[in-house]
Amino acid sequence: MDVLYFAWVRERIGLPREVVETQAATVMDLVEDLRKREERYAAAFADVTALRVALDQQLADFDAPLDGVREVAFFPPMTGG
Amino acid sequence: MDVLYFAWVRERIGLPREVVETQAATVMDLVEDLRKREERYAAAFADVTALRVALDQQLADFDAPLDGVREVAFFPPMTGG
Amino acid sequence: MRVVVQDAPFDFGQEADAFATGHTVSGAIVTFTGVVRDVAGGLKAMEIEHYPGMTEAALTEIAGQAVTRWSLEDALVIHRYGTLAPGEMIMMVATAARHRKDAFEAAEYLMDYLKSRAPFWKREVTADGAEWVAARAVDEDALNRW
Amino acid sequence: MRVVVQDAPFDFGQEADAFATGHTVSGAIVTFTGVVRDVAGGLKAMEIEHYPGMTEAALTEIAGQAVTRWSLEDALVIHRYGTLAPGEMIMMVATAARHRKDAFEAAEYLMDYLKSRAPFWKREVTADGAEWVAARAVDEDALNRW
Repeated sequence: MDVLYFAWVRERIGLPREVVETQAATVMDLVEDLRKREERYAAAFADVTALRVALDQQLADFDAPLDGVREVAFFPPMTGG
Repeated sequence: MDVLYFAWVRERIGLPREVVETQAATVMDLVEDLRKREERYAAAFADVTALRVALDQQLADFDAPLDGVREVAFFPPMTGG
Repeated sequence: MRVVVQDAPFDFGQEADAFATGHTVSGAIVTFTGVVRDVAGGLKAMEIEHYPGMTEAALTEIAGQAVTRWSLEDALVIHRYGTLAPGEMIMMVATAARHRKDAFEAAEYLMDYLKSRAPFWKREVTADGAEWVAARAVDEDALNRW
Repeated sequence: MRVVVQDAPFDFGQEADAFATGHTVSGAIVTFTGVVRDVAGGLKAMEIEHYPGMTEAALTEIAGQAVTRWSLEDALVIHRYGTLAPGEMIMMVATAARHRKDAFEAAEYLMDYLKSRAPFWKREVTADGAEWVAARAVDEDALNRW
């Protein structure tokens, strides 16, 4: 599964994207897996209410299932316009 | 006093402006004077709720006094924009 | 703030660009443009009559009120009169503010007042003759929200 | 309907004019333009990051919803990414409708959704360093009216 990071999530984790092997059933399960990896992941995912997630480029909730999903992206609330 | 007519008021009366000698105290008094002149005036001023009036280029009410007013204009509701 | 009343066409792109450029305090620029439309088909021309002198005064007052009420950095009103063909631009307004809400509201206010309080009268010319455009109750009602 | 995501500057006057020209059914054209503003003073640049692929899809969906909901004849969204200087234009939207109320509402809807639902992130660069722009609660709340 491709996992992408944007804005300060990308900066804290230190990379824009990576391939993650996971058995996580939901986005929140994936977040738990990532938090355990290293301090920089724990820091980036400390408060998920400050984050947004997209599954295959569609905004989703953190309890959404990951069945069939190829691309997960984490980022802060958007500031377009 | 200069009296101006615009849009279909101008068309019905048949002229864009004229000088009117009047003792009218209010706009409505002036309207009554004009109505008595000729049929084309009576037709133009038949229904004053369909008209608007400006005194010295400021929108006003039909019961407004004419003291010191130099220019009166009659016209239908405006359709700008 | 600039108010222009003219019979000549105006260059919308150039006016919009000139207005939007150079306002570094304002993050939000809104423009509105009114175009002669031929909804029913068969419109030959739109004739616009106005009240010289009062028109400029009324537009200046309306624009000034918008600038004050929404703390605009700038406002622009251009309105044509005379004979216009379908597709021609009748008028434009532009507003510059720090935040988009103010720029949008001020532009809507300008349009609502300009529609019903600036001395312009439109007449549509078709093959069947010419007819004065009637004021719409919905336009008069629009003023109540301000 | 056209959606453009690019790092290059766009010509606002030319885009606005091209959009406004040739829509004879639409009497009302609204544009909104967002400009990099330097309110506090000292802003060196605005950096805009985005999510290639998702950005275009999100903007296309938002614009499509606006076209349907307000029966627009046309809609345009242009949004830049990359490094912009103060005074540069970040983005523009344009809407074409028969009546001004629809054109205004659709443009505000586009802006409200684009602010909070299109994957862009802004960072302000000053002499003191760079800081991500925080999303504002007022922008999220603005979505509730639609």
